[in-house]
Amino acid sequence: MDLQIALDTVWVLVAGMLVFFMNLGFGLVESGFARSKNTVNIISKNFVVFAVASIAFFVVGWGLMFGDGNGLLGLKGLFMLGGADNSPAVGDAYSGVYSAISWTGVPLMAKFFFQLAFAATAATIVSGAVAERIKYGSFIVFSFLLVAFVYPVIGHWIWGGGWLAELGFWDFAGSTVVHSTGAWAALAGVLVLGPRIGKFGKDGRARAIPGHNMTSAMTGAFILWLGWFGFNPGSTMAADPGAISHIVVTTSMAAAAGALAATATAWKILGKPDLGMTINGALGGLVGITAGCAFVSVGSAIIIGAIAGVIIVLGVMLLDRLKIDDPVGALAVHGMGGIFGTLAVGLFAQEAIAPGTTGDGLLFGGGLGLLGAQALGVLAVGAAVFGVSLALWLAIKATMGVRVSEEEELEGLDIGEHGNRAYPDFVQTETVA
Amino acid sequence: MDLQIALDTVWVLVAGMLVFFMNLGFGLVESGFARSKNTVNIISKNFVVFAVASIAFFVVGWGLMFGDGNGLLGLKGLFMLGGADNSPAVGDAYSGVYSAISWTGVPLMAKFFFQLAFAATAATIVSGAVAERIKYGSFIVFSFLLVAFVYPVIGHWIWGGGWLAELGFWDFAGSTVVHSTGAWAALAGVLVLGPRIGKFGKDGRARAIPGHNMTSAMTGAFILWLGWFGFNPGSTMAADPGAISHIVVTTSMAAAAGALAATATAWKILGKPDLGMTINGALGGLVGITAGCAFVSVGSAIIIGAIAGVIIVLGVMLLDRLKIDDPVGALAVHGMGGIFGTLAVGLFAQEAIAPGTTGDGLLFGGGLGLLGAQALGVLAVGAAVFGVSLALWLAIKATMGVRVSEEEELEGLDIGEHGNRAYPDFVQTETVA
Amino acid sequence: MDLQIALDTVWVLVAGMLVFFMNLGFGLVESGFARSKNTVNIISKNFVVFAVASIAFFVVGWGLMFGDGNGLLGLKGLFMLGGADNSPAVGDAYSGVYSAISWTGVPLMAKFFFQLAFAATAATIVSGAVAERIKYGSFIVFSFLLVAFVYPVIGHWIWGGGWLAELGFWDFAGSTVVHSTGAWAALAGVLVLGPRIGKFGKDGRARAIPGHNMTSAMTGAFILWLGWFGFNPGSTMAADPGAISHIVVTTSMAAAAGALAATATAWKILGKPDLGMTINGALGGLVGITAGCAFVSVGSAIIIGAIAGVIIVLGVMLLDRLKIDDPVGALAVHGMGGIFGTLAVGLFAQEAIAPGTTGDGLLFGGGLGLLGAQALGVLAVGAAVFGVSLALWLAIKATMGVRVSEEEELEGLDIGEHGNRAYPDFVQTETVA
Amino acid sequence: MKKIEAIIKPHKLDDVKEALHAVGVAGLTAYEVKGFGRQKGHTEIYRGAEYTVDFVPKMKIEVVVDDALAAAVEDAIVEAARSGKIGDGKVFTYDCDAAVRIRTGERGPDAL
Amino acid sequence: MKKIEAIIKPHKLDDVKEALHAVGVAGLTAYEVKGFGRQKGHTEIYRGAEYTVDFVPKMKIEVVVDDALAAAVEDAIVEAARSGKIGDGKVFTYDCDAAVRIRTGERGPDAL
Amino acid sequence: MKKIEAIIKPHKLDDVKEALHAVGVAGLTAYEVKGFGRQKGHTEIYRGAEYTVDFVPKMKIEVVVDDALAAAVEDAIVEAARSGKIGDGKVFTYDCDAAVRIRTGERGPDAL
Ligand SMILES: Nc1ncnc2c1ncn2[C@@H]1O[C@H](COP(=O)(O)OP(=O)(O)O)[C@@H](O)[C@H]1O
Ligand SMILES: Nc1ncnc2c1ncn2[C@@H]1O[C@H](COP(=O)(O)OP(=O)(O)O)[C@@H](O)[C@H]1O
Ligand SMILES: Nc1ncnc2c1ncn2[C@@H]1O[C@H](COP(=O)(O)OP(=O)(O)O)[C@@H](O)[C@H]1O
Repeated sequence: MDLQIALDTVWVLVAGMLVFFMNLGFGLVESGFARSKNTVNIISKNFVVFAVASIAFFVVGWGLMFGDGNGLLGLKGLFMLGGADNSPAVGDAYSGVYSAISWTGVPLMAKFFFQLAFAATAATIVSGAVAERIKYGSFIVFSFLLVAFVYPVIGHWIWGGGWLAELGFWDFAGSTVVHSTGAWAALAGVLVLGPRIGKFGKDGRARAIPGHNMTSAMTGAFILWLGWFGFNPGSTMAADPGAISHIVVTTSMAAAAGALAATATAWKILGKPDLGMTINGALGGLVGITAGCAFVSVGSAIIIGAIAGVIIVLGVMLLDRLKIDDPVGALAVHGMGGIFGTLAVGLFAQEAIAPGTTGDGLLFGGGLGLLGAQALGVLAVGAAVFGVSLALWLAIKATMGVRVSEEEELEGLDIGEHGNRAYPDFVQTETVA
Repeated sequence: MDLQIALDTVWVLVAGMLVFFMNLGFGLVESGFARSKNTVNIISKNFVVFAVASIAFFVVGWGLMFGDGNGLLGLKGLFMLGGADNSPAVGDAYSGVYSAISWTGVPLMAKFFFQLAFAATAATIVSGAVAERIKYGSFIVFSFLLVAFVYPVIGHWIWGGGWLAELGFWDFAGSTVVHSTGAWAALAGVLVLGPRIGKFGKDGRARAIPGHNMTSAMTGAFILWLGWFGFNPGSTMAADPGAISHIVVTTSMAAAAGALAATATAWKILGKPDLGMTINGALGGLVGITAGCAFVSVGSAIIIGAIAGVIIVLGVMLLDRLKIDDPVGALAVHGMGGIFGTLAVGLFAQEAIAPGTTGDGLLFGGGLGLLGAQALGVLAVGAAVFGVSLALWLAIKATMGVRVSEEEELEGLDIGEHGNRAYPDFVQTETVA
Repeated sequence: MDLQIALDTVWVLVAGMLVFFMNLGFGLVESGFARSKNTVNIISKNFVVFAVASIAFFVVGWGLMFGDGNGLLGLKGLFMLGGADNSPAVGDAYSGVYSAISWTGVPLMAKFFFQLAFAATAATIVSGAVAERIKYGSFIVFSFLLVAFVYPVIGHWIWGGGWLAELGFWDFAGSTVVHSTGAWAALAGVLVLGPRIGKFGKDGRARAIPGHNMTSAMTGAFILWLGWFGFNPGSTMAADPGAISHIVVTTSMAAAAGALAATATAWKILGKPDLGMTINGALGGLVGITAGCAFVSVGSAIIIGAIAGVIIVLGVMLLDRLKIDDPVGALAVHGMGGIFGTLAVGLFAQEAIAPGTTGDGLLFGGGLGLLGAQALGVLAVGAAVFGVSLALWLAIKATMGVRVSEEEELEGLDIGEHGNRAYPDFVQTETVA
Repeated sequence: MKKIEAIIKPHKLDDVKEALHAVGVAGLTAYEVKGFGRQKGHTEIYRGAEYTVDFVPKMKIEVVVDDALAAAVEDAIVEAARSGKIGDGKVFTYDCDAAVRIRTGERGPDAL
Repeated sequence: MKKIEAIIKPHKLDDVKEALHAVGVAGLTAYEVKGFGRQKGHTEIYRGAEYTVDFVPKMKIEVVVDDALAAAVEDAIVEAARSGKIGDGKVFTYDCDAAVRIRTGERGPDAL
Repeated sequence: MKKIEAIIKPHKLDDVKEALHAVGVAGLTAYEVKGFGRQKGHTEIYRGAEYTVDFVPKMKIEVVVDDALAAAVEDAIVEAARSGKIGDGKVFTYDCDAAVRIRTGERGPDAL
């Protein structure tokens, strides 16, 4: 019994460490996909965002998400993990104010650490989309608000026993809770900021602004893939051998399929196997499988990953058409990938794989019920996060400002915001604007 | 009992994740050791190869390797992990078609994930040796064939209950199964491709073509060393405390000894402690201890690692003499290191360390029997993998072509194959041709 | 029972692997903070130092540290782990010569691996402070001596049942044993070497010598943060769910607070949120919480981390004033951070958090006793390590020399010491001297 | 022939290249330089220490043209590169004695 | 004295250096430049968007020589740098008024 | 006007810049070059194979000045850049026909 707790705790902590490590993955993908003159700014954002999220989630986020309350938000034990809690007791033995997460038999601190790592991920997603033009201070403020208030409320709806969970909405590891939430918040920011100087030519067509370091991007992508082995199988929050083995394989196969499908799609459409698309495709596959990793078969996981890979390539190109400037593809990967992944549960889930959870999805004879609940969740979360984020971004814009000056943007944010350069020993050049 | 399964599963999955992470290590070492104009190509190869291997091993590789069959290959449950299997049952309780790997009490998916990570490693090894001149598409095709057919058949001989296992050939974690196999396949590719333009001067002497990023190479080397803590101790496929602790230490000490021996050898021969040799030496030590990590003492591990380190330095220089152009030293590290490591079992194994396995090696009074079996395995695997790979490479050459045009090679494969550049913001120069 | 051993072993080994991985973190932070012309030298030092430490600790370090002996040093089982030992037996069941570490029920090899990773860390700390001017060979010799003799003796005093442990000095995971020891040894080296050419202007004021790669530095910092999840919670050397969960959270929150406090301090004093300070601040928070991670509350951890973050910023600037040239901030982070962290135990410890260990610190009503013991330990270790290290450095200087020639320093150590360049394909420039 | 050298702001390179193309220039050579002049550099911070970077990144363009074209080239560059802010740069003109196209051996204006 | 500037393909640098050495040139200076001319750049792709890179990497060589050597230097460069393919580059010649060797203060041809 | 080009050791750039400032030069342009000359390169090792790097890193400085200032500039550079060791570099002087300040259109010495 005690040993079970110890083993579950080791598993949850190791998984949480891997999710923590994803911050480095995001930092490297995002900075690699941006120009060298903005590198210090981007990696500063990605480094400090975990620190900001740690404080925000500790101070009030955790309580709002997991505190006992109503269908909308947590109300008890709000501040600083301060509520009563006798974890690792579970079931009837549990007495405390964080009952929504009392199903896992690990100590409160292990729960907090694992969930903190998730909360920080949502904020990190925003970082990439708003890169190369946002003020450092403004990003920090938005991140704090996102992790303190927005993310936990959404999280409460789905993982904190809130109204979406009640309605039969399933999101195993967070295609919606984490990835779509991050992407909707990012989209609001991107619209408030506008595109980077030079992104759209005089003719209105999107121009490529090549990232400065593909080695960084590749390194980050592998680290993210590794981190997802904490993200998805860790969401069991217990060392259930069958479940975690299954989820490791669905997760990895979806990533593989996403990478290959995106590569093939890019090769076909663009004439070359564009590395940026391969990377985005793998990440798209990972985001896509996140909601359903525990509910679908390995074969379905491969199909989900492959479709996500295609969606990401088309999505990146579509956003360019729509003049929405996302330097790293975060909106396609986490937004479109997250939406598709959430809906995919409604299509591919199988009762036999995780008995007593989702039931069968549409393609396995389960009818439209599950798919409907998934779609409702996608819409509700999208509307709520986008609306609130837009309001927050506009408020920040009105008070402290959100975008750096044109001159600073041309010279690079590294000098302007930080007084640093990332690579002072190298002679540099400018490809675009 | 159940808890044992859970713990074993956590261990095997974590180890598998570490082995997965080695893909990043290889990607960084290999791209770091090559020129900046070929970086996108190399990291694309190393990124996509795990995806390709995932599909190949899922579709048929696993079945050929572990399916019940004859001494040469698996015949049951060939496709898509589709055979009967009641893992985690073991011993008499096991009923299914993958009996060769029924000794470990973890779920089938955990077995698959761990073995997949190994299979992908073999393909990754090839990537480095053929770098800077191979067509992207041709590499993908070869990798698929290697992981779908060649690797699993060799694996069956040794780990799938095949004829070499029957003969008393021991390869604990794959000096031969993984590393030599990768290296023989690479050697065939290297010979079919020929050396890079500029590698051998008009006088016929080898010219150095310095790698573009020693930071990448060092990072990759540390990641590989870390990954080997999954590779070797994970090959227990069970959380046996004595064995895994022992193997962690033999593995690490061999790497340390390899790094130091190679550094000293290079310092002596070349006059300077060449970093590339230090790195190759550490990796050589790791490859060298892979076969015997569970069978030899810590003291023997240090000796094995040191000898491997010396071999790698001499091996790299010898291949240059032989006009065999391997940009990253993969043939020396994985080929020579793998052969030596396999033979080292026949010299240094001690019955007392893993009772009931290898028995004593030659140096511990066990006579020539074990060494003979090891040598036979080395020869058989070398002949088979080299022969089949040569045929595959020649077939690819005849159909889709294998080497990029001279013009493309001079300009760099990044533009030609991918239309990308790895570092567009930096002013670059060419050291060699 | 057996399962407990297996689980503890898995935990200790995984934690040890994370600590091993910190070598990469140090390598990247240190090389990123130095100039490109010295990159090969720095990463060579950081790569080879783990190998050197492995041999040194195996040959005699382990025995000196954990062998039964007197209050000053171990005397039994000195060489090559060669003493009697029936681990994983604990308590009365233990019989052997390494009784000081017989409280943890894992195999001897697991103990060795974990402790080796710690020992190597101390040497790695030195590497950064002496960078950009030290001879490669001299650094190797010093590292060997440090890990073979100096570190283990200090370790014996505190973790080997020596006189400081007797006096009630507490250092859970090594703020003093590892970090301060490394920093004092580094300080002696820095003083013997003198500052880099160009560090102090004709007016005597410190000049900035910007590091060449902030991407490396950020990557290294995240890897170190991850590694600390092995360093601190792993120091339980048992999978105690409550303790390890608590320690993961105190560790991470201190790092977060350190990063934020340092960023804010730099922003206030310097006018810009200097990334180098953010990174040093996070590391300072980690070093600061290392001694007390198991003994203080999460709230206290945040305060400790924040204070450490401020100390690091002021410390870096103070050392510049004192004309002590430490290219990477190691003296501030590990020295000042380590001292503060050790003293913080005397202030913030709470009996309730780890009953039966430290008792309450000054701020929790425990009086001055604990603080006094901590202060005594800080002084004793500082005096001993600094004194002995100074003697060793001077001896090395007198025999093989310690600093490269002025010409070599100007050209860069990469060519001079290694005959290599880190980035030959890039056009480079010099910011300073 | 004349050689015209211009030092311009880096992000003006594309505009200048197009302007030159428009007046009939068939080839040019460009490279990154560091400029020191009225436009001041900036102060950077590095781990607590400030330092001044006096040089600002500039792009240098070189184009050799027939005497007849020289004035038009000068004007085209000045117009395309001007932002009106300090640091816009300079155009310098020199005599060029001889030109050879390596590929064909053509000499003089034909080589351009 | 004459200053001879050549823009060549980067991988020809070694050959040109050796050819110059052979005709008696004791020193030269080289650097990376971007060339625009008849040799077209290429199209790159980046995350779905295409863009044209008009400039191709070239190496520029500068060598100041005694008038008497100028013609030989020109010829040596042309010969060593020629591949016959478009983009082989140009050689330009200018007058040089004065030269000083910093180390010794020697002036004129002696400084070279 | 005169154009003065100097090839110097990279770490002398700051000293030269200050010396030029002292004699009244308001602007200059600098860039990284590779030099080949009496100062030999060095041998490098890479994974077991040796190779010679013939070129050594140098900094090149260009400054256009009024004829009257040319001699002073030459001297200032020579003095500031001299270490007395081989490879200190060269100073070359050329005629410059015309100069324009892009921002204002000023021409001749006023443009400098
Ligand atoms: N006398 C000069 N010789 C060579 N280059 C010069 C000279 N003066 C200025 N420059 C170059 O022109 C650039 C712009 O000059 P600057 O004085 O900053 O502004 P402006 O062009 O508006 O007068 C400088 O950065 C430098 O590269
Ligand atoms: N008028 C010019 N002035 C300066 N550089 C030129 C000029 N024309 C060409 N160049 C340089 O010469 C290189 C080669 O010229 P290009 O027209 O491509 O081919 P080719 O040398 O075969 O005629 C160009 O890339 C450019 O760097
Ligand atoms: N004839 C030349 N033309 C152009 N640059 C030259 C010439 N001779 C030398 N240089 C440059 O001057 C630098 C220094 O010359 P070098 O012969 O090494 O030493 P020194 O300046 O002491 O005579 C060389 O590296 C090269 O860049």
